[in-house]
Amino acid sequence: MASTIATAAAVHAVPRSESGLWSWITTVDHKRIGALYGVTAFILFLVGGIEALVIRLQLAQPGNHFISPDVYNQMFTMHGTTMVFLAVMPLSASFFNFLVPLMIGARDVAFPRLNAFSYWVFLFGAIFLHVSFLHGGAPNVGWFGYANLTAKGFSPGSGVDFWAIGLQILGIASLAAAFNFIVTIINMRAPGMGFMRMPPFVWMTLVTSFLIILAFPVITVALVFLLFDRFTGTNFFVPAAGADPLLWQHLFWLFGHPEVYILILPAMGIISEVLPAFSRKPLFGYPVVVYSGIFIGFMGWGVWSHHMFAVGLGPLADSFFALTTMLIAIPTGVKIFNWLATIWGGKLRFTTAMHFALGFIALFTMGGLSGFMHASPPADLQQTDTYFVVAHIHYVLFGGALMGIFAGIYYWFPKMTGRLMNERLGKLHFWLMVTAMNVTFFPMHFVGLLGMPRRVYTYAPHMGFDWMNLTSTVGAFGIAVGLLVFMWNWWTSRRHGEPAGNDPWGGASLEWALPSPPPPWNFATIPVVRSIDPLWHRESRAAALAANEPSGPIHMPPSSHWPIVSALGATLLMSGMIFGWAIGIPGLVVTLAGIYAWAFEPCT
Amino acid sequence: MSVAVAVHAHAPGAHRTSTGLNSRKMLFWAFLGSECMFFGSLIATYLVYRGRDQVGPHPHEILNIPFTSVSAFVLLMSSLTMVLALAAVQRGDRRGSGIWLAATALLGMTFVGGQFYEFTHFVHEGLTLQTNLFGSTFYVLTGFHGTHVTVGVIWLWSLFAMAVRGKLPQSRALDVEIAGLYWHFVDVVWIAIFTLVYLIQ
Amino acid sequence: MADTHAHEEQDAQAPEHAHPGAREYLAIATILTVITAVEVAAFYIPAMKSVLVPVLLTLSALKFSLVAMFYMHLKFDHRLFSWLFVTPMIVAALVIVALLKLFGHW
Amino acid sequence: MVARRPTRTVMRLVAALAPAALLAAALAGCAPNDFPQSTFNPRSEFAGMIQSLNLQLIFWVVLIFIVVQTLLIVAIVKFRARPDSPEPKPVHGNTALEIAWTIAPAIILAFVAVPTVLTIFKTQAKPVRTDLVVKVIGHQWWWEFQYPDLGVVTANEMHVPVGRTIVVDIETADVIHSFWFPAMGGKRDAIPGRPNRIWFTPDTVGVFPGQCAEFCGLSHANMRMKLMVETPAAFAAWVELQRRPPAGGGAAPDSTAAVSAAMALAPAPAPPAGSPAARGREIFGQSACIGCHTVAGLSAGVLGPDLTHFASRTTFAGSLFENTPDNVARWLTDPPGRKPGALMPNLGLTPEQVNALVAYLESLK
Repeated sequence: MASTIATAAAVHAVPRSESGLWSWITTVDHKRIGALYGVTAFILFLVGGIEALVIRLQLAQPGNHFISPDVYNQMFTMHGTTMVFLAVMPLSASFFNFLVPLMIGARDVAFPRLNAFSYWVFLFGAIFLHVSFLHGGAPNVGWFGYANLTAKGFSPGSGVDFWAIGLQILGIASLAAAFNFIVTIINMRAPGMGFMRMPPFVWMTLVTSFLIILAFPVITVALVFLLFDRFTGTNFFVPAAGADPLLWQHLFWLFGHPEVYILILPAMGIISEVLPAFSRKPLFGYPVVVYSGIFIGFMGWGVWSHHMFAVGLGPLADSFFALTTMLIAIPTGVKIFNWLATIWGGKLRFTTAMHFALGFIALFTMGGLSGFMHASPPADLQQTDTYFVVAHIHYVLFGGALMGIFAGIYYWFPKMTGRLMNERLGKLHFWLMVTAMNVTFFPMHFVGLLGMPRRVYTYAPHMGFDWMNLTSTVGAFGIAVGLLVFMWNWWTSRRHGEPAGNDPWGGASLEWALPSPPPPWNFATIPVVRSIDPLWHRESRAAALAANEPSGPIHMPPSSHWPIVSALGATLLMSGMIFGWAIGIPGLVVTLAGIYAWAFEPCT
Repeated sequence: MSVAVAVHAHAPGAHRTSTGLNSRKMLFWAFLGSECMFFGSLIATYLVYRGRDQVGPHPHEILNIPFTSVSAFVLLMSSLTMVLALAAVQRGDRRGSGIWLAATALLGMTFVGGQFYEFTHFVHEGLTLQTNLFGSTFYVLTGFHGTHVTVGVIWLWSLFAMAVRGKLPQSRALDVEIAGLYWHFVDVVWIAIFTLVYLIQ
Repeated sequence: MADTHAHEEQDAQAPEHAHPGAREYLAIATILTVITAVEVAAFYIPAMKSVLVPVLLTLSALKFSLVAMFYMHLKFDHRLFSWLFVTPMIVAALVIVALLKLFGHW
Repeated sequence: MVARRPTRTVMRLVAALAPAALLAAALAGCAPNDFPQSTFNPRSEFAGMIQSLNLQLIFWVVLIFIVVQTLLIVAIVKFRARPDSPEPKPVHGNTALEIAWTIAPAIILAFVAVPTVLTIFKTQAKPVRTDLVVKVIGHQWWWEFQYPDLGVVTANEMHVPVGRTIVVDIETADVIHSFWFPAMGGKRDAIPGRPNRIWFTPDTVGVFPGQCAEFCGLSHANMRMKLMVETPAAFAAWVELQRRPPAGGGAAPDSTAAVSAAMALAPAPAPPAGSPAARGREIFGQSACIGCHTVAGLSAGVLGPDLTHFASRTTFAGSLFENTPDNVARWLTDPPGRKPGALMPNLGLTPEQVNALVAYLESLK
């Protein structure tokens, strides 16, 4: 214990450059980058949430005139784009960053500067996308941007350009991060940590990263076609030239369906950590949970056309994609049963994190079941593009991904900050949010089945769904109240929360052996891992705790400002497509200078 | 009890790794996997749109097989010079490294020059990016490949500059190996394009 | 214990199995050239018309694998690298085939 | 204390489920008048097949839901930490159990997959017979209906005879739309360069609303339509009326001629000279109207809806407004103001011109 305190003292004794704005700009520390990702993504999550509130206000009653149809279309486009690319993905990335090196017993990720680069590109891409609001209007063609509505003739403004270029920029960030985590996980594990001793969250990070590096090139190509069509007048999606606008849909969903798993798998990984910790029982059927995750990731490549049953692919293709989609229900069901078996026979402690993890099971199951309903093409023909699907994705992404993320925040907040969050406020947050979430999204199932299409800025009265829409709107504000409680809790606990100590929950994985917050070098000595839950076994616990005893000099990568310079350059370069040479050429110069300096900068 | 934190500069990738494999090389292989999906999508688009043109010129009217066969051969040979360059660097043969790196870069430039000639010729024949689906898909697919070759040529010349200044010792052979992986990948992509676009019409 | 780890820094020399030398590289180059010549010849021989597509696909796959295995050292390197490269390639190939089928190309 | 809360969660879930089940039951059997666009109101055999499949799916989904949530609730209640509860056994897995819950979903899947595939092939088979072909063309943001075998063209309101098999050919004039009358069955997209087809046999006389289901731009929400399922006699009368020159008079064209444009109709007779309608016809003929709209015998525009029998429709502008003189007048004063993004510009008509045009349009029975 004495050594822990000494180490903590060393943290405070670090040189001046380790604090202040410049240290954050040049940081390559995965924990700080994780924090940057988390805070940025949460702010963008709030932006997306405000967009959702605007949408719900407009739909509160039929024939409403709260906002114009064009603003409405911008709102739902930006809400979808923001929540997928700027909120849930980077929130997951925040956990990848903070946790993966700690969980696998590494001092940092494999490529610390590339990691910083990912974050800065993400930040600049997000800013770029939002500049569109000031520059002739945000994108308004939906987050899926179906051709040929995106053609210059039907969408003459620059919103679609911002959308396409913004997604390209964000794609760079996601790809760079994914390469980094693949190598980190494969190559930076502590001695003894075989693949089947990796924490399930690390496994899900690995699967997610593979999905990213395989899925993003496809959307990159599709967006390249779109940009060529819009900027140079090519024919990729021009029906008059013989092109088929369905190609866009195929390429988009080839990316889009794996993307769904990119959003949900990290949350599945998080609750696979939280449930065992508060059940005092190891994860039931760990190998099966891992294999199911891999299988889901792989099968994600064979189901994309189930987003397109209404386009008329023919009975053979419909049957094929229906069967592959139903097949995915098996590993998903297996995971749910394994989680249930994990808590079964345990000694359950209902902390806030556990509340959210259990909430995940309850709500995600509902999302999975509605998904199962539209896996059947004939049924889907009545459900697709209605509010039923809106309900489905929100049970999966809100009830699944976000509940998992909140479970993770409450679970690892003490590790990140050294203080516990307030449990009373946490549970208030949980109950407010779960109740409001159901009030908001449950009626949408019925609104959809009663025939309300999605993406409509208004609807006729006397269709029978007025009061349900109003209910949803009320619920949305309930969610907002829940989030305010969370933010208050986060803000006050950060300063005044109870000190957490190394291991407030009795967790099983390596990060709980470290002080909270961990020192910049994480492990004074790289531990040897002897089991899948090292802190739960007497002899491997000793080995894990030995990580805090220094045993020699520690090499840490130096800070660098070249990642942010290169990221800025790349963003300016791509912005040049909209703002012209005056921005593009300096962007190119800065990019090249940044990469050159980066390549020849002495570092690790 | 004191924890010595050294900010240390040493050779990239020199860390011990759990697999014993070099991290940069692993990242690069993952990158090439990702590139497979990139070119796969481009090729899929070209093939899906084949034969749907409303107006000419059509592929069989314009593609010059003898000319492109020579280009393909040039690129294949550049793969040979690339492995020889790597072998030279690994031997510590400074002169050989320079020669073979330069040869590879020159062959690459020959290929890009050939592509430039081909494109200009096609434009004269009336095939532009905007003419028809063939024009759009052909130029974007082969253009992206050509861009990759160009990036490779720049990369090779940088390595060449390092080699002639004696800054490419055996210990940095990995730098050349990774450049080589990239170069060979660009070559195998052309093998696919040459067959699917030029020979199978 | 980092120092005592079995795997030493191995990026510099890559001393795994016997790497092929210049002779083998030349031999591969010759094979690649011959295959390319056969491909182009097949393109011009009218009698080959009916089997042209499968022949060309097989030959180019052969060329592809030769370059990947020998020039890119996949044959001699760690299996993991092959996995990292071949899995995406298979996915990409399946995607191409599926899209061609979905767009009614056969 | 803390441990009890999850119990309440469970109760809340159960409480939420009960009304949901009731609501579902109510919807399934429900009064279509309250929910005119409901998907639980099948009025064709196509919709009926989907309905029966959907009910099977709902059965399984509700069953699985109850099983999973019950297990969750029981675990939460039963295994909450008590001061005296023992340390749990570190169970790492159980192969038999895991195999069991891999196979169980697989079996349920088989129960669903078989009817799914059967229904796919049944609903997408060639129509058993073709009584009437309707060509639907989606426009930003209204629907055009052509009856190629009858020489009839109309907009936003589709008339079909009950008990007859209707084959619908779906096309688009601009971007992707989706044709959807929930009462008739599933939707089908209208995709440029890719004609689509569905068919259904309506079994009930009535008026059923539908609307575009694929996001198609600014006024996607305003792209509505109506399906008038009529007795064969009423349908024949409607066809007769549509084929006549508007407002009576003139001979019907040869009914065997397959014509797609209303230009084949006999020209509309002019209204009595000096009447407001005649003045309206004059304005119509001299203004930009003729550039986009067809009125048989007067103009041949194809960008906007065919107006030859405008007055015979109950609604207009993407089925957004009741066809009343007031509404038409308001529309003519400022179309984009009434329906965002409407391609019909504000022609800057004087109130006098508007009234004359309304009189003319309302005479086009």
